[in-house]
Formats: sequence, C-alpha cells, structure tokens
Amino acid sequence: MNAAEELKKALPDAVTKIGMQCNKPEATVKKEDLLDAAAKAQELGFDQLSVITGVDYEDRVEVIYNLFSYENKHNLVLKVILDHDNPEVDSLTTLWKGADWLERETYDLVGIKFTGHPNLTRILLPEGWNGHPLRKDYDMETEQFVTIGEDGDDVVSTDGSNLLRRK
Amino acid sequence: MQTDELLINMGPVHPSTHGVLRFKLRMDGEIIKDCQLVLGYLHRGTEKLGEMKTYQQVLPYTDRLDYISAFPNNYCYVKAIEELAGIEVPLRAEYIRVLVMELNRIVNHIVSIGSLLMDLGAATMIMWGFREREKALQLFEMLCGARMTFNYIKPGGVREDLPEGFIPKLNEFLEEMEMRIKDYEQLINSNEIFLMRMNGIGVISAKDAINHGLTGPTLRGSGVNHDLRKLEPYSIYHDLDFKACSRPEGDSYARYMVRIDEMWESLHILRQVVDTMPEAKVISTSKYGVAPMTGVPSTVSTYFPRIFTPPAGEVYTRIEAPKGELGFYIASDGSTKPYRVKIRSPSFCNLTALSGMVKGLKIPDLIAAFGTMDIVLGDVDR
Amino acid sequence: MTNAYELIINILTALGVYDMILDMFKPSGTEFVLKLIIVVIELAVLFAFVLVTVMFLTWMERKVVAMVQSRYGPMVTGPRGLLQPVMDGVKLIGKEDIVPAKADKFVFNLAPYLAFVPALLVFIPLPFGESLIISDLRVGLLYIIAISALTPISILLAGWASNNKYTLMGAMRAVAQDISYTIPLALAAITVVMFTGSLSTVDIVSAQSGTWFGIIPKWFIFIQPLGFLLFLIASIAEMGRIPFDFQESESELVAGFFTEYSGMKFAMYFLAEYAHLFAVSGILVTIFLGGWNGPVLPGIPVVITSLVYFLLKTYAVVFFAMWLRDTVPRMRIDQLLNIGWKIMIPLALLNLLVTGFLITAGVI
Amino acid sequence: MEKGGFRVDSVTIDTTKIKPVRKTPETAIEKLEDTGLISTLLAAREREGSILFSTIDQVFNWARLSSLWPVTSGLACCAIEMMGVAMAHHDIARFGMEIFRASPRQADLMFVAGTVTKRMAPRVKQLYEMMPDPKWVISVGSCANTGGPYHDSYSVLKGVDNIIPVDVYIPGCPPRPEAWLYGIIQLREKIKNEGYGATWGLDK
Repeated sequence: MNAAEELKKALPDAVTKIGMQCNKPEATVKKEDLLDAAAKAQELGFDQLSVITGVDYEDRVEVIYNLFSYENKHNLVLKVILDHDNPEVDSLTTLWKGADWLERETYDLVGIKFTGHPNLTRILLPEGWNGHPLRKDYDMETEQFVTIGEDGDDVVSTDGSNLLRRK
Repeated sequence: MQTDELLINMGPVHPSTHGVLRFKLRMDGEIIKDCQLVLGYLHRGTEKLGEMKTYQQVLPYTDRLDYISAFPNNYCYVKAIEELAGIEVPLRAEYIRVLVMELNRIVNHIVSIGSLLMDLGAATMIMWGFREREKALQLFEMLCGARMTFNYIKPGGVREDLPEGFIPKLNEFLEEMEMRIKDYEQLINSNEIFLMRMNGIGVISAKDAINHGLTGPTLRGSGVNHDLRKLEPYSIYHDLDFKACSRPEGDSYARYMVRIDEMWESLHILRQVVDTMPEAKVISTSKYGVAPMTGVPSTVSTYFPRIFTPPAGEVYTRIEAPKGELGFYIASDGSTKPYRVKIRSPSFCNLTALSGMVKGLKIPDLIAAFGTMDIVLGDVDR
Repeated sequence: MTNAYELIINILTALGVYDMILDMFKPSGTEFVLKLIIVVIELAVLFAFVLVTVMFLTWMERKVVAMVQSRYGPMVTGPRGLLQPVMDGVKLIGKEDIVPAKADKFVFNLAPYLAFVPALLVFIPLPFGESLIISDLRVGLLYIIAISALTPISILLAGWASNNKYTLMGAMRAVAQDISYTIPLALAAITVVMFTGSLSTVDIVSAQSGTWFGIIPKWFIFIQPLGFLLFLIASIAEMGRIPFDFQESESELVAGFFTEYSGMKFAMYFLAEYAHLFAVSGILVTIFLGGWNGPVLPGIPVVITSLVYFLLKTYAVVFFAMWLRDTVPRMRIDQLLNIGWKIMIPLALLNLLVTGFLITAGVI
Repeated sequence: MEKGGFRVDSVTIDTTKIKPVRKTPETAIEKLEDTGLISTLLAAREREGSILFSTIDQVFNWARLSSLWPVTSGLACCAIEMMGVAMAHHDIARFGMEIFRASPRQADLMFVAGTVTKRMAPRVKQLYEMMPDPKWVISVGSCANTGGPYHDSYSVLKGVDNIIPVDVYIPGCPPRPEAWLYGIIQLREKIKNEGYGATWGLDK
C-alpha cells in the first residue's frame, strides 16, 4: 500500500482521487480539507515539504505539494484543484515553516492566495507589480519599471522616463 | 539601557551578500532584533522563459540558475525529461555525469568556503581556492568548451565523450586537490579566531532544520544525515562507496566542516568513477535518438533530436546538488514546449531559516551564518 | 649631537659654511630666522620621508598580499609596479570631491586633516637613528601615546559628519577599540620606562645598547617578553588592521567610517593609515627591539648604519603586520573588547606588578 | 546634449594635416592665423579641451588608466568570472586593479557584471551616480549588453546602456577572463586618448 492509499484510507472524504505523478504516489485532495490532509501526512511521517508548485491550466489552477519522509524514504504528492479566477487555499505555514516562502513565491508568480499565511506579500517581484507572470494570460507586452521609493523600497510604474536615458 | 532602534539596509549592493540580496535589519546597537530578507533583485523569469522555449532550449537556462555548480542543474532538468519521456541512458554517460557533478561539487565547496573566509576578512583562502578552481574549470573546458555555463548534459546522455587526455589530467587534479584540501584545513580549521567566529553561531536544531525545509550541507550540519544520493540513489550512486557527511552541532562551524568532509568524499567518489568507467557510447539511441551515422565510432555523440515531444504528464525530480536538494517539476501537455517548469532551488529554501537563526546576534555573526548557508542569488531568485 | 637640528648644524660646520651663514644673520640680530629655516627643512624632509614611505608601504602591502596569495600584484605601472602608488595618488587628486548633501559639511571636511596631522606628529620624537630625531622630548613616550589617542576623535567626527549608518557604526567601533587598547598599550610601555627611568625615546634606545655575553643584544624584548607581546597585539589593534580592522571591516560596514569620502580626503585617510602603521612599528622597534642599535660597522658613519638598522627592524614589523593580515580572519568587535578588558589589561597590570617587584628586589 | 548626458568619444585629429588656406594676411587676426598658432590651438581644443591642459591631461590619463579601482558590485553569473579575473590565475592586480572598493565613492570603474533586472536597474543607476567623476563603466556579458538570453523575460532590462552610459562592452555568457582582460585593456586605451574637457564635462 503506497502513501496515497494510506492517506485515502485515513481520510476517505478528503481525498477525491489517487494516482501517480510519474513514479510518486499522488492524492488529489479537496481544497477545504488540505490542512487536515497535510497534518495527517505529517503524522504519517512526511516531515519534509519539498516544494509547492502552482500550475495555471487556464480552466483551473492546481497546487501541487511534494512531500518526503526522511524516515521511511517515501514520497507523497498532494494536489488541490482551485478555481481559476479566484484561487484560494489554506496555508500550510502552521505545519511547515518552510512553506512560508514557497507559498509567497506561488502567490507572487501564479497568483494563488493562501489564507492564513502570516505575511502573504510578493517575494520575487516588487510589491505593486501588475499581474502574476506565470499565469497564461499574463500581459507580456506592457513593460513595467521599478524606481526606488522612500526607505529603499520599490515603486512600480509603467513609466520609465526617470530611469531610462533616452526613449 | 534603552536606545533607539537603528534600521539598516544591507544590500542589494553590499560586499558580503554574495550578489544582490538585501537585508532589512532592525538593530539595537550592534545586536540584530529583526532580520528581514528582501529577494528578487535577480529575478529573471526563468520559469516563464521555460514555458516559452522548447525542451532543449530550456537547458542553457538551467546553467544560469546556480552558476557556480551548473552541472547538477543540467542533470536534474535532463533527468526530469528522461523520467517523463522514459529515455534510457547509456551507462558510460551516467558515469561521465557523476564525474562532472562531483567535480562541480568540489568547485562549489571551494567557492563557498572561500567566500565565507573572505567575508570574515581573510582573503587568502579564496585566492588559493580559485587557483584550484581554475584547474577544474580547465577540465570542464576540455570537456565542453565552457567554463561555467556548460550545457553539456543533455537528454539521453552527454554531448561529447571524454576527450583524449582527460583522465590523466583529472588524476593529476585529484592528486593535487588532496594536497590542497590539506592546505585549506591547515590554514583554516585550527585558526583560533576562525573558531571564535564560527562556533555556536547561527545554531539550528535538527527538527527545525527539517521543518524549514533545509537541505544539503546546511541540513547535515545539524546532525541530520540525509543525503539524496543515499536516500533515493539516482544515476550510478548506488554502485559507489561513499558516506553522507554530517555533524551534530548545527552551528556555522559544523556546516563549514561538512563541506570540507564532502570535498574528501567527492575525491573518493571521483577515484572510483575513474577506475570503473565502462567503455560505451555516451548518448542514447533508443526511442528519441537516431542511429549513429556510418563510419563514426559508436562512442562519439550522435544526433539527438533538437525538438521532441515527451508524452503529456507531470514529473518532479530531485537530486542532491552541492547546495542541497535541487528539484525540477515539469508539466508536459504533449507539445514541444514544457507547459510548466518549476524549479525547487536549494538556496531559496535554505535561506528561509536565516532570519530565525540570526536573531539576537550581531552583524558579523549574520555574515558568518549567511556565509555558511552557501547560497547563490541566481538560484534564489531564478 | 642629540637631534637632527644639531646634526644639520654639525654638517654645515663640517662643510665650513655654518659660520658664513651665521654671519649673514648675526648683524641684524635675526638668528632665529636661521633657526626657523633649519627647522622647516627638517620638517620638510620628515614630511617627504613619510610620504615616500607611505607610498612604498602601499606598494609593499599589495606585493606581500600577492605573494601570500600566489599572485604577482601590480606589474604594469613602472618596474614591478613601483609607480603604482604614485599613479593612485595622482588619480585621487583628480577625482571629484563629493560631500554628501545631508552631511555636516564643516566637520566632514575637517576630519581627514585631523586624522592626517596626528599621524605625522607621532614621528617627531621617533629616533630614526643616532641623532636622527626631530626633537628628543623628555616625555616622548607619553607624547606618542597621547597623540595616537587623537585619531579616534577624527574617526568619530568623520563617522558622525557623513550622516550614514555604516560610517557611524564604524566610528563607534573604532572609538571603543582605541580606548580599550590604549590602556594595555600604555601599561606595557610603562614596564620599559621602569627600567630606563625616563620617558625620552633616546634614553630608551641607549638603554638597549650593548649585549649580554657578547651575543644577545640588550633589547627589552628579552627582559619583557610578555610586555612585548601585549604591546604588539595592542599596537596592531591601534593600527586597525586585520584581525582588528573594525573601523573599516569591509564585508560588514562597506568601508567603515570613510565610506562617504572620495578623492583627496579618502587619500588622506589612506595616508594616515599607513603613516600610522609605520609609526607604530617604529615605536615598537624603539621600545622593545633596540631601536637603531646594531653592530657597529667600521668605516661607515653611525648615522647611516643606525638609520639602516632602524628601517630594517621597522620594515620587519611592518611585514609581520601585513603577513598577519593575509592569514587570519577578522574578530568580532565584542570578542575584541572582551580580550582587551578581560585578558590584556589584567595581564598588563600583572606584568607591571611582577616587574616592579623584581626591580625592587634587584633581580633585574 | 541632453540632461544627464552620455559621454562622447573624444575625436582624434591629426594636427599636422590641418593646413590653413594660403592667403596674404591683412588684418591682425589673419596675421596671427598665418602663424598656424590658432589652428593648432583649435585642433588641440577640439581634441583636448584646451591646449594648456594637454600635458596635464596626459599625466592624469596615465594615472587614471593605471589605477582603475572597480566597485564591488556583482549582479549575476558574470560576477563569478569577475572574481575569477581578480583571483590568482588571471590577477588584474597586475594592472593595479585589485583594490575592489565596496564604497562607490572611492571607485573609478563599474563592472556591470550580470543580468540587470528591472528591480535592480534603479540601484545600478544610483550606484553609478554615487561614483565620483571621472568614472567608467564596462558592461560585461550578454545580459548587461542587450538582455542576452533573458531578453524575452518580463523582468529583465534590455541592456544596461538604457540607463547608464557604457564605455566598453564585453560579449560572452559569461565572458572568459581573457575577454575581461581584453576589455580592460580596451578601456585603458580609451582613457589614454581622453581629453580633459571630455572627462570633466567642460566641452558641453
């Protein structure tokens, strides 16, 4: 019995589908039950949250959590499927501190809101950047510029006139 | 005595932030009360570019993530594709891959230790280190013509077989390196001031380290003996005799020592690889490859399609890069371009723990602890 | 002959021109003008000497570093890069002089001079050789320690006036460091004074002439090894060099207290730093390493041999400081202060006590 | 020239080739011109800003090209090669350039070594503005020159010359240390031929 099946057995309502991500067991979880499922997984020995990936599938948004158990050397993939226009899911920062930045990054680039995150701000792009670049409908045409505001923080604008030397 | 808090902006241009990281420090005199990290000054949009290029075109971008050790990046990406498409890799190619990756690990640790010492004020170590690094780079150059950004490992194998005279030169390097690591140890290990600066600085417990998602030498410095080369042996690591190095203290000195130990282990691995390397071709001819041209020896690289379409699906692959666990998540929709490339970079995840580690310490400690995290900004910001 | 002034007069007399010159001034009662001229010449020679030394030291520093790090160092400019410091100087003269908008302009401009002048003044009671001394002050050692202690004021002014957090922190560190290391420095020097009974540098040097058993020179390093060690460590801390270069500490505070200085003012700090390095090494040589004493060579005037001995010894100490810089990392400021207050000062006091006891008991 | 200005390369004019048209001099000015002084002066002024300064220029130019202190500012991959150039094997200390100043106030030269992202661009510009005149910029690597492999990206500036004037471009990704050294030598050549007026903005 692999880890996904175990999780399904423990939480039959939360896990909607089990399958494989290439060679890793994968469990698709209802988005309301993600926190429970993750806590259960942590109980099962999955102590490392390797990565959080957000993928924009144009009709839906998927968030994929890759977990690993140092003890049993098992992999487990959790997946939640979110609404495309308003993707929102519980934050896992209470379980893994490492989720903090990974979630911020996913929010920054894919635009997924993690409810309950202590400091959900942009991390790689400056605050005020327009759009989430890894969304398929991101506008690549409009150039955005950054200038230094007060206290060394960034100010985003589409007008680069005080930065560029010539037009 | 109550004094006003001092806000200090360290970076993005600062000599010891290893690039363009920025610390926002709230200070009470010299003591750090709060350390906030501001990233993204080198955010180049690699993941978006990954969606815009074909599979083979993405490969050069992986070189530029962790630009000190590019081979593992290459390899991890290629491994993801190979797992996705089910490409068989010839054994000799795997040996060469491991060879270059371990060589790169040594280079990475040299640079890491060197820049740590430079941040502490002793510039000699980095000069010595770069002297040896230059020799390793010459080996890389023999192999693929590039010094830092190799684009050498490709789906199905490696670009070229080892050139003539490579192995003798490598042996020479290994012999010299053995002597040099001893030199480094003599210069640094027992230096009283170095010990004063490193011992008990930036301590993180094993439990916290795992919870923060630390990996690589940074994790093993906390006494967690986890190494993906051992846990999930990939390539030919299950055939090799080596041990995962770890230290129980969890402080900066432990992390530094793990790196020194790993250099010895890498030398050990390299010796084995050189001794047991089989003769065979270095690029796959199965499924996506095309049979070699007539008259060309089978060991010479053959044509591998520039544009190919792996089946639809998702894959997440990870390896033990010198800095920690490097992962590539690729979602394919069956077209010539990846639908989504996600990079799990070790530097990014390791850096998560820093602000907790340095609370209550001083600026020089921040620099010492940060130096032992061994990050590269290209890897953090992608 | 006791100092350079008399040396010049003696040379002029030997040349037979002194009386002639004196006659030119005597009738009008303006001998003091002649005196003044000679003093100005003396100081000009000293100034030129310091400048050339500093330039040479920067070149030497870069070469020594290069040597340790298996490099060449400056090679292109002049033979073996010897003209490099000159070029650096000329370039710095031609740089734009930036005063930050929010800086305290008067203090900002004043501070570099305050750093440079004490660095020059220290040389006044320094015996470069037999009778090669500008002025043999009776409180020479005290004077040197007092003048050296002026440097932190300049640093503090610079750090404060720049209106930059890094400079301020650098300045604070420098002051804390200087204060805590001047004490062991002085205490270590006092043990020597207990032997000589005089603060005059000339007396200290002459007390070290001669040998024991015809082999071991009577230097104070052999009587006072602990004092020497304390003085060495404290003086390296005073010079502000690695492992104690907190005022600058490049990887932490960008460039420390002179982060905001550019052009000539930066060059002033550069000059002051190296002049200080040379001066402190010279003082160390004077107090503990026998000053200009050395084997007398027949046929060569003592003035010359003594100068050579002095410079040789001083450059050896300077080389040691440079060598140290290339091998050890920087300490942390609190560790430095800990060592200063908790180890160095008690040790220095103990050394003083033991020495006093031994002298009273007549053992040494 | 627009505000903020970019540097114009100094023009080298061979004074020996300038010959005034032979004509019988009548006025005092014409007589003076006949001696060739004015044309020489004009040519020198064109070249050096002022004839008085030409010798001083040469001394200063020599000093400047001999002691180019770079500011420590690595941006990306090329920064590692910058370290490589500074280290034992390639050793730019030979040119007197090993004094990497962390403070831009004391630097003469900026290596823009690596990708300039949108977020970093104002900082690079500020760093450049903080450096005292005369100052030079070497743009290193494809990213800094044009955006390079990241030209298509949403967050990368397409060439650092969009924000600051660049003296020498070094191509490569990243450039080999030999290429760096060649670029440095090119800059030295350029400084050698610079006029007083040009570097001090007096020709405007």
